[in-house]
Amino acid sequence: MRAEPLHRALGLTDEEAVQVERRLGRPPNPTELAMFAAMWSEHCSYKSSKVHLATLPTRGPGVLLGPGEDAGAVDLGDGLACVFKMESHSHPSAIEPVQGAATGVGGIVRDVLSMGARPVALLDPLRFGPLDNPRNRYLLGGVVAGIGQYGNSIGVPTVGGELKFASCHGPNPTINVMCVGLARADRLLGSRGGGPGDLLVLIGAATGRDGIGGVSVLASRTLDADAQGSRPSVQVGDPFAGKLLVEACTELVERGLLEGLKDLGGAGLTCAVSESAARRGLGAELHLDEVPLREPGMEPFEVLTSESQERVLAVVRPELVPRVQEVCERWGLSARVVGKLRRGGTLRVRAGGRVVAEVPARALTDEAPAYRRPLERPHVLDRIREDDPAAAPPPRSLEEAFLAVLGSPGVASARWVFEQFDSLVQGNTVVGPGADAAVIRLEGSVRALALSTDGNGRYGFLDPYLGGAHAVAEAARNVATVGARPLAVTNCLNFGNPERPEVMWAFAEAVRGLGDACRFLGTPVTGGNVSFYNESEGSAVYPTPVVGMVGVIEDYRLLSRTAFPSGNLAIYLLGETRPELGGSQYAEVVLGKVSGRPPALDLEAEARLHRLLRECAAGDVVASAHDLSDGGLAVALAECAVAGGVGFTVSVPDRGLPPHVALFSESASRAVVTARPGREADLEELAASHRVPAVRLGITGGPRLRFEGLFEVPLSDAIVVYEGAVPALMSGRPAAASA
Amino acid sequence: MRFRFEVVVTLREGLLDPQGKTIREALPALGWPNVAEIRVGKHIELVLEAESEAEARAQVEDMARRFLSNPVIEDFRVLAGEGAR
Amino acid sequence: MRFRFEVVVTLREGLLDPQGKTIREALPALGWPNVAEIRVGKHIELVLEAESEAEARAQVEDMARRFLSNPVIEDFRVLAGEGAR
Amino acid sequence: MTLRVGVVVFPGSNDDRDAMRAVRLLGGEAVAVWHRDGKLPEVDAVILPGGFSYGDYLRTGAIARFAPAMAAVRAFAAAGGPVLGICNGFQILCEAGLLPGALIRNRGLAFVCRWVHVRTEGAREGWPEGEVLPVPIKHGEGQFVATPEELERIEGERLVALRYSSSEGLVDERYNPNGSAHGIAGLWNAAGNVLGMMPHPEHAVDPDLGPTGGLQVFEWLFAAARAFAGARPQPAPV
Ligand SMILES: Nc1ncnc2c1ncn2[C@@H]1O[C@H](COP(=O)(O)OP(=O)(O)O)[C@@H](O)[C@H]1O
Ligand SMILES: [Mg+2]
Repeated sequence: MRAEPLHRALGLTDEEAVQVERRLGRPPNPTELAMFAAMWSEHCSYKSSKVHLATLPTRGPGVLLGPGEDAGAVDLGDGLACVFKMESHSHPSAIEPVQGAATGVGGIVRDVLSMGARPVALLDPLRFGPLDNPRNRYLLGGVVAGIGQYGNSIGVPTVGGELKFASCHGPNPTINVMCVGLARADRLLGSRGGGPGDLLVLIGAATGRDGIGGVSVLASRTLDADAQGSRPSVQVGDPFAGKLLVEACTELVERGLLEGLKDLGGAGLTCAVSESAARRGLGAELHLDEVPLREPGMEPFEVLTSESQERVLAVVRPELVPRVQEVCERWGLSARVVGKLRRGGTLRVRAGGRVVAEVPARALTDEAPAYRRPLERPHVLDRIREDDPAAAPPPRSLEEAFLAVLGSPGVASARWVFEQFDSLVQGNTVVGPGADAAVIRLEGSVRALALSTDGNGRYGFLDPYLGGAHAVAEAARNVATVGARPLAVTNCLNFGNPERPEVMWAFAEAVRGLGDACRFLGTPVTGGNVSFYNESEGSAVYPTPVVGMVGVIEDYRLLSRTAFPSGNLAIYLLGETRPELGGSQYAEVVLGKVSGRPPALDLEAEARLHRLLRECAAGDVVASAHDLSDGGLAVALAECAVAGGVGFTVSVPDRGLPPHVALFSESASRAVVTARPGREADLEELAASHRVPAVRLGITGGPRLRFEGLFEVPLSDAIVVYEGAVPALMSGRPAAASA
Repeated sequence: MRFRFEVVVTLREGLLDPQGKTIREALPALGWPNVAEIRVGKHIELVLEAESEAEARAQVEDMARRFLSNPVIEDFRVLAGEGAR
Repeated sequence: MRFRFEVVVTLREGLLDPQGKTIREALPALGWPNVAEIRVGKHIELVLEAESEAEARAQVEDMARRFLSNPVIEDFRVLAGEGAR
Repeated sequence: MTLRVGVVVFPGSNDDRDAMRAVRLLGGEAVAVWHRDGKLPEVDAVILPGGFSYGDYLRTGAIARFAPAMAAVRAFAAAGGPVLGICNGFQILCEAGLLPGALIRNRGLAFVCRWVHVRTEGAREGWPEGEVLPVPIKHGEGQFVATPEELERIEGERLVALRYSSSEGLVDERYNPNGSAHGIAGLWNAAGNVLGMMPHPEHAVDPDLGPTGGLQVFEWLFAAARAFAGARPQPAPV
């Protein structure tokens, strides 16, 4: 048998190899081929997704930096910018959960850092297979430990995220992480600053053989049994070095010593140098002999594509280099001049006194291939979508159904996870994990950021367009519920193999849904990440778009919280309930099916609800507010009660719906609120003026959750079920709910 | 009979050892400038019941491979059981 | 010359070892019910420059006592340097 | 007189800014002290802040305690200056031998970030006994351990400053979040001018952000700082 041609071994197709040669006007040498392979991998080039992502709304009055930079940025007023981005670290986490998750945190933090921002918050949407499987417990435990190890050590609070479960995530855990930072708007470091003659300074850790070929092998080929073979390319994170980078980079930015900064992530130096050059319309000279190495005898291609963590590349005016080095030395970091920007567009790499690669920088970046891959709607979907869970007979016992839904791990409290994260460091956490949105105050002001991440894989599976749109709507609703105005969106799109037309169809639909919702709600997309090839052993993840929303609240002292604060408050349901159990938590937990159509989404109604919730908070009309999502009204009421330690008595409005449908329907655009004493009429009036239906359900108080005429549960039992579910599963014992 | 074993778990060659690196870089300031390399691993001491030393060792090897070490990033070695006690 | 040493740092007898305890409690369910004791410590490998093995060992002992272990809770032992390399 | 409180910044300190903010909120002046400085500026009290100095590598506080600034803190404490070690600061004080015992991995092995209650003990100026303070903890290595003899001495000399408790002040294993011996959350040194604690008082001083159990700790620090400043020979007038 003849050996596989080098380009194929590196992950390039034959056609791509031809393209490389055409760009160069000659055959590439192996080093150059490795650079192209790394840069043209799906992970770095977005070659399958680009044409779709181009349809997303990315402009808006507040957008300072859109997609294309390491992270996007929006204007917060008062000279402040919010920098934020979400990314996936699913593949590395499946191989080594602790290090995979840890390095994921490190990477996203450096992205935010690279824009000149100080990271102020992390959120971590997580998706695993069911916890009755020990391997899934091992993965969840490891991922949480890894996020904690890194996030806690670097002093950035982890304030939110998601914890969801589905069988498809067993072999393909989906690990996303979002970082939010703050910068002075006039100090944002795009990739526009600097020019020819400016020096490239490599700051941070030495370069080892970490993740060599990791980009193309680990991230761009379907994960499978032979992932065992790729084990040595696991990267180990060094949170301490990461922390030093945070401090050194923020100091360099504050002192105005940098023209630009880039994280070294996928494709390592090759990516950082070629993008730094190409985005400025320049070329560069790179001297590999100047790169501090951790291991002897590294080949040029290894140095060029190594993904060693805790490194950044700064663009510095020559006369400022000594001052940059002085700051780095203070923080115990190496800072070495490794190259220079130059006119002409060529990236020339030298090692051992000779030129080892010479390629147009743009050929690696902007001129990477873009594919319009075939799309095909999977026909099995039709049958699954026809199977409407609302048509199934009601449950034998509403009470049992309620406890089963409340205690299902995707609904139950994620406390087991988020108590392992420092959510308080930096001293600005007004609302931490466990709420609809986290609230981080802007130091020295009463304004605050509101942050939420959301996605619903079941909806994405049943209708990827709605999956995308709902992710945006729910994230915006969470932010509006605390009283904030949604500003802008980042996202992570988790999908299977894009070479399969069904996967690509779902992707295109999800992006369309995401874009439509963002356009309508006025929240542009400033960045994000695409994670393909989340499939193995023949099964792909649900099409799962996850949205990270940033909002602003004008006075955090007026924010709304989930918890019922006391008894004797009137409880209202805002929004309209329809018989929508398609893709619901109830259908999955009680009926054991993921079927039907996801709830409809009327973006007009959604936007009206958001405005209402905001005015309720600002006018101090409500004493609590919580939006409805997984598990519908029943779960939302229970969460308010558990959070406040205060029971309730409600009568569920029938409106022609069977009780179980009224309780568990997941109709969108709804929230439960309690009125401040004496403000009931104001609330009703306000709701009417926003044309949001408001129904008075009952009253808070007492030690029980009472659904009049249906069933009641002691609050203490609800607490045990809600708080105890995940810990019980993680300990390998059966959950209390099923007892 | 009871047998005692020691298992040493170390990070695989080539992988970054952040602890070792940080300690080595700190040592000169602490008065030990002459340490060239330092790597930090785990040391696990076990006492177990078994019929024979061979059986005990086989079990420890198995445990070390499947549970005490993480083969993705770590190597291990089982050290001479110091015998029953 | 370069000398290699290994330092083993263990929690002092009488102190509860939270890691060891957790591992031992997990073992029966994993199929190893016969482990009576398990303690987790650190294994530190050093390579250092010195004039002689004796000098190197004295330094390692000093480092182990004053820095690599905490005498309040830990014991240490310095293992045979496997010689220069 | 505005009291000046030095906050030592180690590589890896995280809650240094938070401690400085708390000092300012309570009317003090906060001064950052760099770990490489062998001399403290003119200060009336010192805080060793929380975080992960040197990544907690080897052992928590093991590397930080060799910092030049720690020699200065040791001298400051020996002269009677008040020193507060929070979380990693507590760990460093134990490593440095300024407080007895040590802090090891939590009983449950996992990092814990949670609001807890602690009860005050060892009454002294600015520190009433029996107060119950709501404060957050956030640590992976906060299990206080000491030899039985050492524990006996700690109890005998009444060196316990804080124990984990219920919101009513009941000390019981149920409320012990990390397995600390005798439920110990904070300790005095024998002279009573050095206080180390795992909870984070600096995150419990601002009513906008939650309960304010940390105020009590800063009241002690400020009272002790005032007394120390008063007793210190004043610079001669020029
Ligand atoms: N992995 C996680 N890390 C941190 N916080 C989490 C995580 N998973 C869930 N949470 C928190 O638990 C709360 C409930 O999550 P979720 O049910 O998804 O909220 P919602 O329905 O409002 O979107 C949120 O505050 C969320 O931030
Ligand atoms: Mg919500």
